[in-house]
Amino acid sequence: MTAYTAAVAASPSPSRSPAPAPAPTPSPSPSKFASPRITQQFAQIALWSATALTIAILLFVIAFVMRRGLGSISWSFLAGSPRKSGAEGGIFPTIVSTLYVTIAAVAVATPLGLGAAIYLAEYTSEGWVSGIIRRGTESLAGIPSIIFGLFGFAFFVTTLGLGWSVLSGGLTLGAMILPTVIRTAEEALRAVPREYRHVARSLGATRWDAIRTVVLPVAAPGIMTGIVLGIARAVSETAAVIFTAGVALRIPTSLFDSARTMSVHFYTLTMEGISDSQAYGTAAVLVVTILLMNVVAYTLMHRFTRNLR
Amino acid sequence: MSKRLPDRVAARILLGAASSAIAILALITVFIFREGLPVIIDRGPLSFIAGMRWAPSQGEYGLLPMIAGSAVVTAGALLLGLPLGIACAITLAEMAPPRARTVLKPTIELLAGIPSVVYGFIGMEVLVPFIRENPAFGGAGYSALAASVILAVMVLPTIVGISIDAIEAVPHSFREGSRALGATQWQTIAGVVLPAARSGIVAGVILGIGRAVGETMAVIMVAGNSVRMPHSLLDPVRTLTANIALEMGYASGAHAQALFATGIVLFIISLALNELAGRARRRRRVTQTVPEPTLTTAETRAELLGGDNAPPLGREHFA
Amino acid sequence: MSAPSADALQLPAAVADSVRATGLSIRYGTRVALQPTDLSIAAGTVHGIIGPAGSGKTSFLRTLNLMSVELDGAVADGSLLIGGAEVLAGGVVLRDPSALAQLRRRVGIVFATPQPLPRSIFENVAYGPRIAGVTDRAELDATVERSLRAAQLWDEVADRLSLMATRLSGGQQQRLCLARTLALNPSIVLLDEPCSGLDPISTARIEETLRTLKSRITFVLVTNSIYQAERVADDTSFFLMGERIETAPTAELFARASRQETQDYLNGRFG
Amino acid sequence: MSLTPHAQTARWIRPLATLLCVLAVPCCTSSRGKESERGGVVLAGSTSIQPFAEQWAEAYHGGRVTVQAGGSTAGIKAAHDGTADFGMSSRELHASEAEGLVQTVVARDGIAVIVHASNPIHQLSLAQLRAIYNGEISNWRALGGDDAPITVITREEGSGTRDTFQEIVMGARVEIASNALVTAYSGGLRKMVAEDRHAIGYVTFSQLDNRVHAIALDGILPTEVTIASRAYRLQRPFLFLTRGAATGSAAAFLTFVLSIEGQAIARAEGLAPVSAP
Repeated sequence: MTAYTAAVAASPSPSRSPAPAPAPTPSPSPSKFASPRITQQFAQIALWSATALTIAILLFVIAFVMRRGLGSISWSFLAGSPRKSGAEGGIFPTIVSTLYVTIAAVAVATPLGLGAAIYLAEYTSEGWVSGIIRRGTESLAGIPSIIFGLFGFAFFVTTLGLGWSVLSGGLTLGAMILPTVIRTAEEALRAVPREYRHVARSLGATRWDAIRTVVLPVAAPGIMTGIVLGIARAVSETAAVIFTAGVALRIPTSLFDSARTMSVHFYTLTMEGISDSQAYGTAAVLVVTILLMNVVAYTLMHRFTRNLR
Repeated sequence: MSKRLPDRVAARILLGAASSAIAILALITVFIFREGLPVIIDRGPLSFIAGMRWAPSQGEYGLLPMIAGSAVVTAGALLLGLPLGIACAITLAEMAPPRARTVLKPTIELLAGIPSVVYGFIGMEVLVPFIRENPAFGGAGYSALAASVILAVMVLPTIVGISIDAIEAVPHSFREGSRALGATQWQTIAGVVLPAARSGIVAGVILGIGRAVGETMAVIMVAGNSVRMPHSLLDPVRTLTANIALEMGYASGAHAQALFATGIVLFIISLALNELAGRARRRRRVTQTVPEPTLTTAETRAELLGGDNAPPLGREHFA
Repeated sequence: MSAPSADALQLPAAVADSVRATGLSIRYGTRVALQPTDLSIAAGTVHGIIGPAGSGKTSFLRTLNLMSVELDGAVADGSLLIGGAEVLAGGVVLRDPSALAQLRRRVGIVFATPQPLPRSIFENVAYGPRIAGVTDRAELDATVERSLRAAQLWDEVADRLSLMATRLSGGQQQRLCLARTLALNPSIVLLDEPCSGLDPISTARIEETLRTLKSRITFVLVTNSIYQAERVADDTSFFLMGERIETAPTAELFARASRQETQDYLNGRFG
Repeated sequence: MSLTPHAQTARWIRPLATLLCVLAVPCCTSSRGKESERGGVVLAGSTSIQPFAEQWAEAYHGGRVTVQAGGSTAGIKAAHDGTADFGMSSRELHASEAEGLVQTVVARDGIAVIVHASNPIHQLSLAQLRAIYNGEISNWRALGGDDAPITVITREEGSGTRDTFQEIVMGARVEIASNALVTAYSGGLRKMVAEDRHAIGYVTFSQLDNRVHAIALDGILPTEVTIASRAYRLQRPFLFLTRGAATGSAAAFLTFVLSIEGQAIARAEGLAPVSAP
């Protein structure tokens, strides 16, 4: 150990220290037991292995689901109706349900979130109003989804009497993804150079004209990123939907119909031990959907930053 | 002209939209408290929060085992996830070549997008049997340990993402200064970069805690859900979130109220964690942009960002 | 005193307008950018403003179309008449959004660095007219061509009007910005060090435009280059530390400035 | 064993649901009104019975039958105030609840105590079972099995299956040990037992399959016969409740349910039939 330490410490140092006198550099090193070079190498190895482990976990999660799930996926699985509580047949109704609930959520969260972001980024200076709004948005972002589920159940399902429905689920998820949309959209708007606004205003545009014609078009990909991330969150959510959209395993025909999303279906298949192969298949569809969403979001973000040069 | 919204009307509408988050927060508060507060008042807050027994059929609602459960599981998740997450953040922000970073960072963020039920499922299929069959662990497999491991994986992206941002926000001159004094890369990271990024990393960790405390489905699937104070990591535990989701199905009357009351406790914990994270983040903003005072009013902002391309500096400019 | 009305600004903008500032002061928060200043700029002239950084010249310029007040958070006091219409009267400033939009169409501005909008050349020039409500394609075409010709850019871009404006060279971009302003048929154009980073040819073209158009448009030119002021300005003002030191016909100012500070500046002692 | 899709999960529906549907969702209200006018039959209550009720409703050709869930308590209430033709309860009624109601047992649901397929233990006394669930017996060796700790699995508070188990096995005073694993799903519980060689749990009889085996309680295995004869004690009745005797279309539906055809449906779904009156 000591020999190795000495060898490693000694060999590269002559080439690296052209200083004429071996002036003892006051070392900011936190380590007192090993030479800085050893610590450096040790740290490097440790850090890289930790990173490798993290990546490995991710790959394992995806590979595990894919290897067992992709085999179950077929046209009849995607487009077919479930039989025997989902033990056989397809998952088409849950795909449609997911789509409906997500559309409802986005329809709620986009105008509100975009409006809020425009207000925060364009219409108000940092004062107490924006402070409160920003604090509220941050707080909302930190609330566990199960609380949204409880709230959605007490408010939309019970008090407003919407029942377990696409609408209740969509409104609840809309509230849940609102902070994501606000934050991403505000960041996108703030990233648009101030000069663009000034140019527009100097050419006779009102504040709203400038936002509509210059700021929003430039920020659009960034805003879309937020919406896509919101969609991804809505698709993968279980706790908030199960109490609000319900679990009916059929294609909803109206906003007031109960609906079972893919995530809830997957949860039910798993927890009721109905069918492992069906569960893996559903999980694979879910994970592929989320992967695609992330790729889309990333591509949009990339385009946005390129737009801004 | 008709399609153009008058500026002031636009401002009103936008303020309305901006208030929506506050309105939702208020609605959540009102409805959770309206449903849950009666049972807390009825049993007394202390016996509700510090009570050891949860037996709804006998009208006993003590939340302490669940609070302990949430705490143990979260602590376990941090113990496993924190070193991994921060190491990963340091590597990606400081050591990895830019090409690798542009690939790896979104890849890790992707982990956050995978549905929690999928994590729970993998926990049930892989982790629980592993713990049960492994002589080193034993027990039923459904345990605080299983939940901690799953949660550690789930909070990784939060910790990594925010820590990377915090580390990248440390001014480059800090590193150059340290390296110029002869420090190695690791000495620079440990002695200069990490301390400077500390509050940002702390914010990431707190948000990670928030995610762990709030996670429901993955935990319910692997934690075993026994209502008992955990004595070891191999004991089954029930978290606050699991308590709600598990019993919502059939609960009625006081039982349902007690579940909403569980929600109140969870809600308050989440808000508190969020507030802490917010403070840490704000502190970072102040410390890392030292030269600029915080931008609070329109005037000071204008003064700094100014109309003049070369901001008027006053007399000292001529001195 | 009542706020200036929108109606007062509804004049046809076919002829150059004068500028008349009386006791005009500008501050940002507690910091004073411009001491109370009187300055009249005659219609149909090029008025140069010179002075070192921090002299208040840009603040003054951006106040002429009230951008400093509306966008930079400046507070202005005194009065300001644009072509005889009050936009600032006894500290009461025009606030009505549509009146401000009208003002900006009458008083255009070109910024120090070229700021093309991220769209095509054509759309950059057509932006102002479109916002003003022009939808007729033929009219837009004519306006764009006329403006680009006036800014001496037409020959270089006529065959690629759909090119992204950001792909043009810096000098071309700045001329595009000038054309964009001209498309609104302004009576006054403010230029904030428009040639600071430009090549000599583009600078010459812009100066040429100023000379050609000054019969119809009043130009207020803030410049760091005393030579540019000497070349194109009819009258020149010297600003220093938030004060207007003196104003005189350009030739006279350069030949025999009445104030010591002006002489020092022109002789390159500071700034 | 196949429950209808709705059934597996409709347990989220809480007692409020019936009221909600009636009061809040306009279409619900109107359709319900029409049902009654047209002579349709409305059932409301226990989520445990709901899937079977839906099977009966599907097979019945004598008119439209609407099934709403909401829990046994809601079912009893619905029978009392007449919002439904039949209230459905999967538990015995308390004396105060029973007043003025005619109770008809339409089927019996056995609750099977299950262990891993390889577990050598095949029978237990009720007292032993109670001791296991109470935590007094915590190792299979005490029962003549492997030397391994018992993994006790139970359903969540509020579950009707748990209520029945508590009432019949544990009694009023003995509690289920707090270290028992808890799940909210009977299918999931069966899966947990199927995967853990040392686990014990209980599920509704219809959930039995060959990955686990049922324990004979006091020497009696749960079978259709022993449940129907009530020899197997761990069971619960599925009750249809009416205010007074059922009349008209409701009586016709009840007759169908109790008929050989109706009871055959119950048997096919894993319930024990009752003999026709």
